[in-house]
Amino acid sequence: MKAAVLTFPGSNCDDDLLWAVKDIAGADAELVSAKSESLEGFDLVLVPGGFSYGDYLRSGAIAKFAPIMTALKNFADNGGYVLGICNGFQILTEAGLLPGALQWNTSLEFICEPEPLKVVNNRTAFSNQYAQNQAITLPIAHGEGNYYADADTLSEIEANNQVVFRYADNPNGSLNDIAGLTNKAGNVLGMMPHPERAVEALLGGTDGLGVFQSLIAATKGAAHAAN
Amino acid sequence: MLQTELTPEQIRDQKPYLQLGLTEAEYNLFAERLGRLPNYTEMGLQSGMWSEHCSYKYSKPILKTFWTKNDRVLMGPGEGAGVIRIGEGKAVVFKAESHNHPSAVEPYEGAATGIGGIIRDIFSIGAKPVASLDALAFGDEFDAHNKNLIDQVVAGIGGYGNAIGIPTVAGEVQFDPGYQKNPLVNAMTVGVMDEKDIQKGKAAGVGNAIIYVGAKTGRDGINGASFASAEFSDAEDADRSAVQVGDPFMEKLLTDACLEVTHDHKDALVGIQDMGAAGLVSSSAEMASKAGYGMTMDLDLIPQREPGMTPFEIMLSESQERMLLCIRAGHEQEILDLFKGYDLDAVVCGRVEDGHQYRLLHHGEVVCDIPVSLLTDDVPTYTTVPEKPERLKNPAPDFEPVIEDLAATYKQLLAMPNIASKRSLYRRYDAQVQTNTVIAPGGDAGVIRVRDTHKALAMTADSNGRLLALDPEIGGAITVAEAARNLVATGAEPLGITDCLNYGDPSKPEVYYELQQSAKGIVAATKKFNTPVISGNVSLYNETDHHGIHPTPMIGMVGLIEDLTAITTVDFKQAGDIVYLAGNTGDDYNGSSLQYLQTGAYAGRLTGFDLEAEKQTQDLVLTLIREHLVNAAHDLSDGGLAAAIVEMGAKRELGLIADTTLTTTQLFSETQGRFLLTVKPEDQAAFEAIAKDQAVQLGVVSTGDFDLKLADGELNTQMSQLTTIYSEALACALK
Amino acid sequence: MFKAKIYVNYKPSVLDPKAEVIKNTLSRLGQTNVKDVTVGKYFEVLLEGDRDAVDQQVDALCDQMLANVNMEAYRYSLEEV
Amino acid sequence: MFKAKIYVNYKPSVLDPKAEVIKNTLSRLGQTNVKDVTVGKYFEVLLEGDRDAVDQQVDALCDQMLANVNMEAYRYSLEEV
Ligand SMILES: Nc1ncnc2c1ncn2[C@@H]1O[C@H](COP(=O)(O)OP(=O)(O)O)[C@@H](O)[C@H]1O
Ligand SMILES: [Mg+2]
Repeated sequence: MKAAVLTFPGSNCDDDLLWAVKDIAGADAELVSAKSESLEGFDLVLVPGGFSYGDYLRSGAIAKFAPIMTALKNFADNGGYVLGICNGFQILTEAGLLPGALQWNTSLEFICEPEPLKVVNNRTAFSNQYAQNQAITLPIAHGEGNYYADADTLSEIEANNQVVFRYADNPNGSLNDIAGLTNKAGNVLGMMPHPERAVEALLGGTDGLGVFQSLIAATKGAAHAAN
Repeated sequence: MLQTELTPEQIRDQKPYLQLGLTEAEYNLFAERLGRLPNYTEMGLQSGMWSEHCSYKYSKPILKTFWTKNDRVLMGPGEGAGVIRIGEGKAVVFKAESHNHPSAVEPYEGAATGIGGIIRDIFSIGAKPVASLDALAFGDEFDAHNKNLIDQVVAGIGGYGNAIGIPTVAGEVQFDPGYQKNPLVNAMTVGVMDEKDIQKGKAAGVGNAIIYVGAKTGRDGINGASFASAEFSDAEDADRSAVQVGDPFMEKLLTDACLEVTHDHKDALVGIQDMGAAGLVSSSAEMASKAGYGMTMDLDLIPQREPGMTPFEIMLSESQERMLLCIRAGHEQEILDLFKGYDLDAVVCGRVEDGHQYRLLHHGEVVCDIPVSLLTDDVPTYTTVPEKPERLKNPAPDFEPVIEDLAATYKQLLAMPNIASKRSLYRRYDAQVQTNTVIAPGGDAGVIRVRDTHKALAMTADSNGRLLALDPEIGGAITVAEAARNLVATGAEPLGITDCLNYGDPSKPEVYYELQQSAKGIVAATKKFNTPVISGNVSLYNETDHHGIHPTPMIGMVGLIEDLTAITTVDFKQAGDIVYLAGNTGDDYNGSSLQYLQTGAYAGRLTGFDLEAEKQTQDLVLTLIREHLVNAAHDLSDGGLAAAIVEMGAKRELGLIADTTLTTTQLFSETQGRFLLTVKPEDQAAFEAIAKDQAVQLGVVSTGDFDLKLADGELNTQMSQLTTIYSEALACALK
Repeated sequence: MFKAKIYVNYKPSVLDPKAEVIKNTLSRLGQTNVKDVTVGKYFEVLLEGDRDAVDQQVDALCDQMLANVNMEAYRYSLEEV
Repeated sequence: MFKAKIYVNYKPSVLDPKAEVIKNTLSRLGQTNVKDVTVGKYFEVLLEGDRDAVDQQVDALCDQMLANVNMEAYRYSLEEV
């Protein structure tokens, strides 16, 4: 299994994500520039958090025009696993790979805190190493993490069991306490909390490791399925 | 800005330089050394370079007294930032910078560009910035203006730091009437690098290229350096054009690109420097002067955001996110291509020349032709005859507090803005990006693991203006001691310091006295703790309508942790752990939070500080932590023992059962040099064998009860009752 | 040359935190005659080309970049300059 | 009742990183006929009262809350509704 970690101009959690998936979780992974046009040879694409192009207009609004995005869409359409974290989540919604949008936190403040979450669906490629309804704590660090979708979209999301992580103590105003959700097909997940910041006990916890281990388990069976 | 430029003769007669902060004597001296009357551009360059901000004309004699070298220091003051060896071929780089005036005028952008500026100082040395700190001081009257100021300063620091991806891991926020009109916004950045990659800001070698890279030059912030060196007047609005907008996206690209140049293009790189105060002129003139060369630049080649900029404007603009490089002739294209790969504007704008003339061309004309040293070295320095301020000649009598209702006093203390948790503010900073943060804000110091080593760095920023107001010398020493105490509490050995000297108008004898005396205290303490000053910054003229701030040296200190398994945090870990108090407690209430609570002022002489005893206690605590005998440690500062206990209990809402010979008022005494430590029961014997009588047992951590038996009273409550006040008071006050 | 004046607003079904803060502040300041506040973005874009082509281009620009149509609506006008 | 339409823009000498990023992206996408982009804020405020009072109130609102006059300029129009 080989993972691509995308890096956009101005990205700043790309190295953190690479470290988590490669050095800690032990997967084969490398950085792929958003200026590249191919995802050939990868079984998993990770879209990092942080900021892209400064995010001055709206988070993720400019990143969706990066050259790599066409390849990313094809990759996802062919069933490849895609994980977007924080800004990565925002980019995936902007690009239409996930439903809804991320709006300013209701407090209008950036919030950096460890946040208690519940794993409400452990039957996905991103969460199979957690117990159903397991309580975990992952750090959040965002200003625009307030999940919004219109009423119809929201009920469809719920009916399809697309929500994977919910906040125990909603910090940002997200509808239905949504912290992370998949697309309908279940191969693309976006989440605001940062699992890559919770993979080492020295740095305060390992609750995020399960996300990477789940993906490693899921892609083992389906090696190179998405090429 | 003047539309048509004055002739040299008109400048002499009309004296426009007075508005730019130069005195008539300075202008005359410049003209005399030049051997002719300076033209308008030259006079402008002089005003920028001879400002206090660039030339340190008042502070140089003070700075000279600082202790700046020991065997670990690789580079001391004088460059963009200082460098200290940390072993395994690595070095730590750090510096602090003040952005007080810009933040007072435009809080969001002022604070944001303060962070941006200090980051450039760090990567210009070749170091990857790994953490930032912010030291803030505001007035304590929470009117609408002040609330907005606080909100916007915090938003600006986060807005820049979060976007560029450097964690903010520690800092401080103080509230005091002395800062109501002159808030302090000091920022510090820490970088890590390989020793062998250290870069300097120099432009050497005839024919080598001067390359400009980064944002285009605009009319924003023109002459900010002389602006920072002038006093505020409430009536004046004209300063407002000095606002610059930060672009952290651009800076992220610049950081990555410049680090690639310093690491992978050593053959090409001669020197690199950021454009800070007095923009292009200070960076280029300093680079030439340090290397002993001359330089010619063609201003038509400088990327400009607006048409029709004059040489004066181009040279003195303080547009952000710009760097200047000196590149060996023949390597220009390689470097231009590298920047292009990052979508950055880079141009060759000049050449290094023999001799020592600093020449600027504009539209084919020579608009400046002067010796470099006239800008950088020939600046006169000033000393004022110091005079002890009246208030220090006759200090108020020692404060003798009386506490009638301990529980009520305790709660009031915890709700004081200076004591209450600052979490609602620092939670707006990304503290974890780069995934190295071992201790985020909320501990005694921020701690960052150093990748590829077994080490970590601890860092803190402290200031104590209210104590310096009572005694600048002792207060200065205390500030250094407190910073060291904060590092030691995490298990770090202090390495060195950076500082921001925030003071009033140095031409006033009383202010100069404060500067001089506090430097004396700082020097004594830095020698005691083996922490040389490796970089710093001076911010004078923090006055509004002739009323100055407290003398406020901000001390940023960095320490080294050799063993990642011996890092200690402040929070109580488990009921049953034994709590010790290290260091003696006296009756020291002058300048204390209790005094302010009960009288509304800080007054009296400073007591309760003993540099030697402090050092001994710190050494003991460090030894105990390194022996793995301590599982929580916290230094005592504002609010004394009372505040420290609640700070330790807050995270897990664990309480304390204690029986002590201390008195009720001593619970609030602010004797320096003390720590609270917790020890697992199984480690008690080993702990006591080392600590002997230097630490006394205070009590035992409990599941939630807080029962305190004192010599003359007692307190029985739940820890949660107190931690709720501690956690929520400031957020409520600022709503 | 055309100047496009572009307005982007939250859709009415979306609660806008920025507008809420302004409304709350005004009501705290006692300005109870303020009945509603909406906050949006306003862009001006200068483009060369003929009207039809420019019109299409601006529409696509709004739809794909300047607005997030999941939560925002846009409108614009073109003016020859 | 009046509707105030309020426009807030950066002053010309101030760098606008938002507009820069949009311009650069469009040029990267080959839309070279786009000559300039400016980004501002647009507010609509509904207020009760007579025209003069409302006009004063809106001006103060802009000056003190909606615009940062250190670096932004504002303009508005009032429309009876
Ligand atoms: N502006 C700030 N930015 C980041 N952290 C802060 C800030 N202000 C306070 N903190 C954090 O809050 C905690 C308490 O601060 P302070 O009371 O100044 O500590 P101390 O008295 O030990 O120096 C520390 O962890 C400090 O780093
Ligand atoms: Mg402390």
